[in-house]
Amino acid sequence: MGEVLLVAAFALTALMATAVVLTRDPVRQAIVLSGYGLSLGVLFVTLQAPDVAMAQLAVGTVMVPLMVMLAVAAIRRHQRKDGP
Amino acid sequence: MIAATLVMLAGALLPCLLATVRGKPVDRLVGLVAAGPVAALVLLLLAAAYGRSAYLDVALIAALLSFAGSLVYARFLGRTL
Amino acid sequence: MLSPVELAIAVPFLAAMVLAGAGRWLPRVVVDAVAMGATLAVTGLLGAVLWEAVRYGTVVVWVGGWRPHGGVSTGIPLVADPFATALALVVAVLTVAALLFSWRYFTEVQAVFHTLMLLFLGAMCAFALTGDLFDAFVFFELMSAVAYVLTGYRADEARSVHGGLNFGVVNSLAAYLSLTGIALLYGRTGELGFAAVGEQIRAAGGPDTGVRVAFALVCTGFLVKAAAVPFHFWLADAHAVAPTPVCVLFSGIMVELGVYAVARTYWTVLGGAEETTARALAVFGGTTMLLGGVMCLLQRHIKRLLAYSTVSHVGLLVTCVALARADALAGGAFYLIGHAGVKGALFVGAGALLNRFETVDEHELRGRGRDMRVTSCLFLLGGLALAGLPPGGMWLGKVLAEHAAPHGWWWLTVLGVLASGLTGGAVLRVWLRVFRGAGRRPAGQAGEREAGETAAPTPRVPWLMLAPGLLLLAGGLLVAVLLSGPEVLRGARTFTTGYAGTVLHGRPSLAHAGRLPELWTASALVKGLAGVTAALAVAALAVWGRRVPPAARARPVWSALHTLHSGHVGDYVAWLLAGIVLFTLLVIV
Amino acid sequence: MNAVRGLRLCLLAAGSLGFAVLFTLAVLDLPPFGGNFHPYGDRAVRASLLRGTPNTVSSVNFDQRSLDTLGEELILVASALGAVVLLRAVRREEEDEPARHHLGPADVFDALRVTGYPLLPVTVLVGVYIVAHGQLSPGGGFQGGVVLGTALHLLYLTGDYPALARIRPVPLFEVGETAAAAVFVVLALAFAGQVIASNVAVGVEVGCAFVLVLAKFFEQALLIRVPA
Amino acid sequence: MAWAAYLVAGWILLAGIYGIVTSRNLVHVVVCLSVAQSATYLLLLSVGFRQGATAPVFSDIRPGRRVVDPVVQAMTLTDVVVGATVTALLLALAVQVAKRRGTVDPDALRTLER
Repeated sequence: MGEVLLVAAFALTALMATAVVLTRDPVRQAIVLSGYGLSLGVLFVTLQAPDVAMAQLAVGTVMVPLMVMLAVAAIRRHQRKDGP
Repeated sequence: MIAATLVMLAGALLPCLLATVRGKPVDRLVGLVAAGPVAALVLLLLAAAYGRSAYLDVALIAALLSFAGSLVYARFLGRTL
Repeated sequence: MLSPVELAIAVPFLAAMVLAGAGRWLPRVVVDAVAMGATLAVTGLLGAVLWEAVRYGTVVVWVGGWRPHGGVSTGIPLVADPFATALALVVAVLTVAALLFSWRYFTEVQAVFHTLMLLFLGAMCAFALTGDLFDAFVFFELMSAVAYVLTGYRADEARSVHGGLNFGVVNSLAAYLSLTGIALLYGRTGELGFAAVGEQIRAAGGPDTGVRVAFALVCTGFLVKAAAVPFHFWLADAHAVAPTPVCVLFSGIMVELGVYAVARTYWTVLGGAEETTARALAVFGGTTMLLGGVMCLLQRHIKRLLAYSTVSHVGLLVTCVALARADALAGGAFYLIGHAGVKGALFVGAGALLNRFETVDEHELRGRGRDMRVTSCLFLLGGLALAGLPPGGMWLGKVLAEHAAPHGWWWLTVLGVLASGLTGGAVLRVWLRVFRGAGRRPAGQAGEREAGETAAPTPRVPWLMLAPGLLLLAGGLLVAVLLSGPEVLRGARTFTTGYAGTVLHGRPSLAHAGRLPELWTASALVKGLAGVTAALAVAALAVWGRRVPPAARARPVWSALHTLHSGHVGDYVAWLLAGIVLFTLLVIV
Repeated sequence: MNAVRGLRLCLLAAGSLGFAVLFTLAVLDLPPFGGNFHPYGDRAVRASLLRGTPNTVSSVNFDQRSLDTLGEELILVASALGAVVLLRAVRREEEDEPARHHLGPADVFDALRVTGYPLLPVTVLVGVYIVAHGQLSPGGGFQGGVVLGTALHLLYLTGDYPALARIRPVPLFEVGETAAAAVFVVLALAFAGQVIASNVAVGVEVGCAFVLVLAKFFEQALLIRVPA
Repeated sequence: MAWAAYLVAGWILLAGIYGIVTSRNLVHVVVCLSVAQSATYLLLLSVGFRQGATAPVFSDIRPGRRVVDPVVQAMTLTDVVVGATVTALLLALAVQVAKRRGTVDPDALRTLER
């Protein structure tokens, strides 16, 4: 049973990682990235690494998304109006 | 207990996360907002399944911070920063 | 009580923290003094450690006192063998020169520049001295993170931040690939120390395919730092835009530390002298020598030109590692130190031009440097030294490498002359155009203006800026005379033998000194003069030889080369991946 | 342009294929997943229990391999400095006063504010707990430090930027960050084994560093503008 | 199938690299780089995993229980921090590229060579 859980957690993580890469718009990608962070947290606990899971959740839920969104906001302010 | 965790993982967390990978940003955000507490619940069940009360801290962090995390997007998708 | 080795790491970091915390309230002169004081202290400490290592053998310090029992430990060793310590000392000396150059002139944001330089110094020393694979990764990342910031330091210049971003993405990815290799090695051996991993692999009967792939992954991470072709794309983008004192460190030692790490991993993990690995390193080293030289000659942006010349010279260092012999490594050491001095001096010269004229475009500057006698001297002597003028360290290093090469390696001599001719020729061409006003003004659009690094252009270049250049140049030209050849050879032998025994079992490490081949022979001098002659010919052809038929016919090749160096981060990463596969294939098949 | 893109994709395809094969080869030579061969890990557990640190991960991080953690903390310092250098207002850019941006509570739903403000002290408490218990239970200076840094930004997320800017004097955080890092340099090299003290130093450092980095991002996103 | 866990790490690494190479947005590049890095977390923790063992935290269990490798966990922890900081630095550089060049599309950025 424990192995099934591991397989499920690995599969979920691989799926979400692929989804993050394939999402091209930064705003949408950031949301998927947050989801990926959650799935990594769950996987790390199933791999018996609560310390790492906690670090991943702490960084991945607020810090990195906030940085990405602030960067996107800053870039929008400066991008050329006629730009692509 | 592990079976219950598995059910939560496949039956609740997976759909929530799937919701984050499609649609407009707001639709995705709904999935993420739901996924936070579900992930905390999964972590809670895992702590029980492995019989380790030490793992509960992880669930605590997930529950606490995932709310703040969804606020990030709520702010940015709203009218102003 | 901390040992001198630990102090050499602690001092720059503590000084950096003082400047980072209190920098906004300290007057500029205090900031300069603290940074310089800390760097001089590190130089002194490392000098003492080097003396001890050369005299009594490798100094091994286990951080936190986690000494090994029965050949195993849970801690991290700092291994100060003569080579590692000498490299750290080169870092410290170059940092002194860089700080002198920027003394009171470099425009400032608080004390951030000095803090970053000190962090850079500490990170490179720790990287050179550590005896642990994962610790090497951590300090590699610290060194890289500081380097990205220093590259983008002039954040108001588009080229700076663009170059910094390319540098950051490529190097970070390389570090993660290295870490992947480290994880694979850990899975195989269950150990992280260089020595412990090597012992496990030897105990298991030598490396198999899995270990070789892991080794290749670790090495490609370091080869990206070393800018071996095709991992070299980031280097010119970063060097062309980084502030001058930073370039001195980048070209002089950071890139070379990548080669050092490859050599360290090669000897400790695989035991050195693997035929397949030697072939892989030789292929990459040779290609790097040639392409770097060609790209160097094609540039008109002087800092970019110097950056590509570094690529070419690193190729020879990689080839020295491929030769896998102590005398070749001794040659590599001479070459590295000679190059560090000469290239540092040339970047100082380029910085002097930039601060006076606000451009380093060769065509823009044509004839404008006539009254800059010292800078002119730097470029002339620097160009000749790059081409291998005896008794420079680069001449000696190349002679030793060629002497150590076995029969099938005739190409090394050919490439050696070519690389000398192209890189030295390019610098001599700059000297002719900028300082002698030679040749006609070539057609083509005007170069881009750049902001100088001083608050206002400096009509007379101050002595404090040029002095470090002169000292470095003198050092680079006199290495062969200043350093004792037998001791360098002894260092090389210590590097290649007995590492695990010294680190894990406390066995003495001192190899016997041995003798270098006779240097002042006619053939060695002829080799040096051949490089110089080639450089002079290339420079003369480039300036006066209009419409040389072969050059005109090859124009599509040049423009294709320019297109390849596109500044597109996706291209760079694609090349990185392909290069890794090629290198790994060469290592395992 | 298209030729270049084609070349790029070809390289990528060839590289990916080759890498997949080589990586699989390497992986097949590893011991199978979940195996029992962990000599270093076993030694680390024994050493940690001998030193009386129940959380062996903390013991490895702050005692046995403290040099790694030292490098990691300095990377954080470097990135905070990097944010200062890279995201400063340069030349003709102007920086607004934070107070001018009254993008205040009016734009956040009341429900969010009612839930968010009470969360602030709770989060601070949890952060302190995670730092303080780092040597006993999962967690430690890094995790707790990030939680503390996050707590501060709840003020912005549920309220307004001026409120955040008021309780975040940048020089003070700089001093706190570098002092904590300096303390950790000394602890890691000279007094390895002080796991509790190391946790506190790292906690302060990480919290301050993340606040500083985000402060610079906020300035770029909200305050700095290029006059037309 | 005992090696599948490692292969997942390889897949994620390649996915991240694919994202970087084909990206049209520098922010996307940086996020893909962090995905590629997360492959190293997976690989490290998988290498240190031990069947039927629990976390090496002896607060609520007795010494003597089978535990997984703490060294890889410490390494991964360091790696997570490094990843977050590198992401911050590269995002800062991307913001400045957008300001100086007016675009974040790598295809539209001019070459640095001349």
